[in-house]
Amino acid sequence: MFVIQYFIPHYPFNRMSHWFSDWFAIILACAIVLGALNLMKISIQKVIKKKPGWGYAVVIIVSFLLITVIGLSEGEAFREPGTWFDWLYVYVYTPCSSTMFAILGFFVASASYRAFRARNFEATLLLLAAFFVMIGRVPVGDIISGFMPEGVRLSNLASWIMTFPQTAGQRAIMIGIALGIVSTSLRVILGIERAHLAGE
Amino acid sequence: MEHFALWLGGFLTLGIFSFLYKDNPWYKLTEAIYVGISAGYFVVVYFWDNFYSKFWVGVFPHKRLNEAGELIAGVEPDYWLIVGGVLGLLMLMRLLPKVGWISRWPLAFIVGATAGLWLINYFASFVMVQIQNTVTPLFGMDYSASLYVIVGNIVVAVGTFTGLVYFFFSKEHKGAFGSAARVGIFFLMITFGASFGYTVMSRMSLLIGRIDFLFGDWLGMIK
Amino acid sequence: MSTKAKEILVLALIFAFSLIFYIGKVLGWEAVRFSTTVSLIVILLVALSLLWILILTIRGRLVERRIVFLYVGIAVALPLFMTLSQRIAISPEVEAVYNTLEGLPEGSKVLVSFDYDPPSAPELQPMAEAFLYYCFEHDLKVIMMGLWPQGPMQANLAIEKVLSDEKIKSKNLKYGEDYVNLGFQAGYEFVIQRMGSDFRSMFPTDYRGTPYEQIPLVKNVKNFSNIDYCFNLSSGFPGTREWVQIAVDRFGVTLGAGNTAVQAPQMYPFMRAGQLVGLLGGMVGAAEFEFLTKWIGKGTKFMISQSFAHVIVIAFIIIGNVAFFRSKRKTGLKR
Amino acid sequence: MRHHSFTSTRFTAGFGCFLLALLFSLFSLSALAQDEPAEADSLLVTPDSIPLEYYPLAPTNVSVSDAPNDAGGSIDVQWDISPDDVPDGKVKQYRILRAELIEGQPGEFAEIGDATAGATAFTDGNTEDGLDYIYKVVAVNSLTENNEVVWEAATESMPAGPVRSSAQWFDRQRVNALVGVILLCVFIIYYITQARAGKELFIRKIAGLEAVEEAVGRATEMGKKIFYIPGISDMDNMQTIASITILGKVAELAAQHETWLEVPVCRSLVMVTAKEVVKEAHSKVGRPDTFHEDQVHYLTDDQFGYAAAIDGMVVREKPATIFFMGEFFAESLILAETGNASGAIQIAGTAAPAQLPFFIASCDFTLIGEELFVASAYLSREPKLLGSLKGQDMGKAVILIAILIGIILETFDIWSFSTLFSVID
Repeated sequence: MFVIQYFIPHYPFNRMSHWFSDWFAIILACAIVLGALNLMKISIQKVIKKKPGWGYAVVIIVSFLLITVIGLSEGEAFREPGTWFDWLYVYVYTPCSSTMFAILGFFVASASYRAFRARNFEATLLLLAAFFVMIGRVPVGDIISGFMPEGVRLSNLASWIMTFPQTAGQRAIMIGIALGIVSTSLRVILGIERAHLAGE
Repeated sequence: MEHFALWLGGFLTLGIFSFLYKDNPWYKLTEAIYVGISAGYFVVVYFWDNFYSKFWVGVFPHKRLNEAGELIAGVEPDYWLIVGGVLGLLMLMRLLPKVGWISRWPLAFIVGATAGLWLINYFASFVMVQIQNTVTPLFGMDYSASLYVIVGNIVVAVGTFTGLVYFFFSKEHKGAFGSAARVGIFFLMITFGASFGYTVMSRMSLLIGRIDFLFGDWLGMIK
Repeated sequence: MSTKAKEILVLALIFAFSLIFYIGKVLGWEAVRFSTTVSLIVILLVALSLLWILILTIRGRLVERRIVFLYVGIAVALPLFMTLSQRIAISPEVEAVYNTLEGLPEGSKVLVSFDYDPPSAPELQPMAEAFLYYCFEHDLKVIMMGLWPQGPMQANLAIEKVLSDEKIKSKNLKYGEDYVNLGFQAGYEFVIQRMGSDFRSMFPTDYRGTPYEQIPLVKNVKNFSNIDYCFNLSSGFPGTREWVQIAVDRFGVTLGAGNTAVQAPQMYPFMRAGQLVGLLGGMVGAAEFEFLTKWIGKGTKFMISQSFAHVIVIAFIIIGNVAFFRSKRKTGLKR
Repeated sequence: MRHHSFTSTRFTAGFGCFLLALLFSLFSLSALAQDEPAEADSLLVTPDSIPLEYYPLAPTNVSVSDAPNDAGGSIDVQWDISPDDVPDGKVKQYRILRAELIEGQPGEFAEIGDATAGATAFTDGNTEDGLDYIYKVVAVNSLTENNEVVWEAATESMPAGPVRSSAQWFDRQRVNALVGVILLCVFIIYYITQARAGKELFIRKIAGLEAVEEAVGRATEMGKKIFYIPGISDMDNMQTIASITILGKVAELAAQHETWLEVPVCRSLVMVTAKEVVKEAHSKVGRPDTFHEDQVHYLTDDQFGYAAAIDGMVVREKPATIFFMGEFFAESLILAETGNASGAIQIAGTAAPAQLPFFIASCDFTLIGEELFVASAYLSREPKLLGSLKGQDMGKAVILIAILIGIILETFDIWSFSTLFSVID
């Protein structure tokens, strides 16, 4: 049905993806209750059985209940600046998620230090491409290669790698993935792949 | 309050950074706060955005009045949403062990619909358009392209071609086919390298932003 | 001293340091600034210590990853205090965005979708500011929206900053006529799809609650066909890819994008295919765009740190490879 | 000057005139007069008396038609630009007016939209199917100062229409996509039937999948846990669905070896599904007793909250093996790097191109892109699934041939092959 709607703009087919999005959103809202209960159950078990680290489980429970109660009691406008929910979002949630995100800066460095080695030809290519793009995309690159004529400096090289070989690789991956998805979808629709329906 | 908020931000930020040194109580505490808060955050957001705004308001629309206090027509309740509500309810049946199996229906619906939607969208946007754009005249529209572009076009064509060859599963990579697949791997590797380079850039930017918070917003050492 | 004691000492030092500077901030101390000479000395010291690590590695002693972490921290933090001038080269992708904008006549309607949240703000916020600055300066009408819940908040932050600029202030721009923020709508890519037939069905009111049909700027905007240019600031899903797939492929809008650097490489095929007209990639893209629009913000300011961090990462890749070749020689040439 | 005394009013008036003249000449200079008298004289024009020469010529050839390939409710309006629509010319904007045709008589025209100078088309997306409409396009010249309109001069075109909008039953521009999908389906279904008939199908070795068994075995030997991370997307994502399928196979292996498989998830729906799948796997190998509810548990929907929690779990529990299968975003490296530092064997698979380099850098084996989707066929060796793989490969072959032929045709300017694949309206 959802395949057909792409080709037929006429009612009711043009409404189908809208329905799906709405229904999915509603199902999600119900399902998260299951997830939250699961988290609570496991945390409470930890506390009751006094497993190692149960103190932290208490913190999880308290902070979960805190934000949930505040958020649900503040009504529809819970996101407005000035509400307690917003305060928690801005001063607790945001610093945590931003820092988790920023910690990647460190990991990216240690990963390249450890893993990017010219083991063989493929690895060397990977290394070189990363090298040129990294250095070519910041001002330092052009300072280093400033003696060369305009047009063959590192920044141009970086652009060239991005525009041509990089595009080719991306495209191959994209077409491959698309075919993989189409074929998996088809298997699901035809009922060949039915692991997700376990227990039938 | 403002002071407390900034210190709290600093405390949490450093708490997570301390994980880089090793796992420690400070990190564990921050982690627990983060997990609890974020889980609760999503419960609240889903409740208001999805359940309330979509379902409740959709089925029982607010009576919108105009300035004169008359009812504005046009906001009809959308009864189709009830189907979603029922599917959601079936999902919740999982809480009752006896009828838990019924939650498979909404799941099957989601998976099936997803498969259908993705099938066609991916085919159109990824396969069709990408082929359309690989198929270009190598020497430009009127044979006027510069050497730079010609070489580039050839590289793109060869790269896409060999890259796809690598993804053949039902044929052994031997002989000419094998060498094509190998060239394909080279292109994939360059792609990964390039996107790695870009990611380093991105991650560093985020880190800079965070350090800017520590020294700038919190401690006021940078203006 | 035991490790435990050392750790506690370091903690205490960090706390004292924070406290001193925080009190300093409250008392209104000046910002810390390194002069060019001091900056150069610091750079020299860092370079020397890196050389020392290289020598250690050649001698056969591998540094552990915490040292790498330490260097990254230094490379990012110290340059924030430095004053160095730098030259910024403009890449064709960024120029394409700028040229498209330049080609828009006065009064054109530009739709900007803010699809990111605070964690990605370091990269995308400078772009948003420079973009809005350009639009306001050249009398383009801006319609803002968000597919991420926090997007519209980021939009408001950017607007506030740009409107405080003297030049823009003097234009006396009015909310609702020159720019409008439609707010957030849940539903991921389906929002774009529905906007294709009717904006109003997705945004019955703007973020302030004003009904759509009462906003002069958008009351005649039915769908994408009334929009002259779309710009998308994206840090993930839903983002530029969804805009390309739906808004461009299905409804034929002209789309430009600002992306985090992670995402940017995936957008190049779309750009070569003409589905995307121009791309600002990461903080570097932001700095380039700031240079073009003459709105000098954080993108440019952070560029020194960015360059530094890259150099450090490359240095460690080189050190890693030295270690690798050294060990290879020892164990014989095996593949 | 011969007069000795000026009254102050006369002086002021005279000075005022002088200033006005000065301003006037300045304006003329700055506007480089000849081209646009309209701009130059603007100060003297009031809204009531707009000289005739300020009026632009009307746009011509206005045509209207039902917008194609849509669900109805919209009409395309097109016109040729006014001869005065030149850079810095007399046209600042076009306005589109519409009237309903009731019993052959046009009703009142109302403005329904505007377009910038130089535009030649507008889509009115607000029509009711089945009603007749008439359109006019108006060229507008105007002067604004400080965001306030000082004066406006507009000329209307001849009316065009009547026209009515309607919905189409088939989107002709998408025939090519339909043909493509059908072709692919035919291939896949053909090979599936072939496989069912017992035809032996070859599948090349995929290192990452070969290693699955060994990785599970290692965990058993070491007596440690296995972590399976099914990505951070929900069940409406094909990668998650593919991942759940692989989870089924891994869970079977783990159940056979009696090794504890732990699946922390970040989406409730995935939790529900994964629980079913793991349970099913346990009973499939005859060990339903070893299944434990808490093997699959939910953490948080938040991307980085999830990553932070898993990091903690990995460092504290030190699993022997970690699988990352599904769609990942930025957290991929946080997870993989921490896992690597803790010494686990890691097998990753994702179709998120941005994350692949990191998995390649930090994991022992990585399934690249499409390989993730063939994993279920590979691990199960079920003929039906293998058949669909073969069909998929045939699709790829067709694409390769199409690219080859297309490039040749285009390069030698024989035929514009690429238009075959156009899906942009």
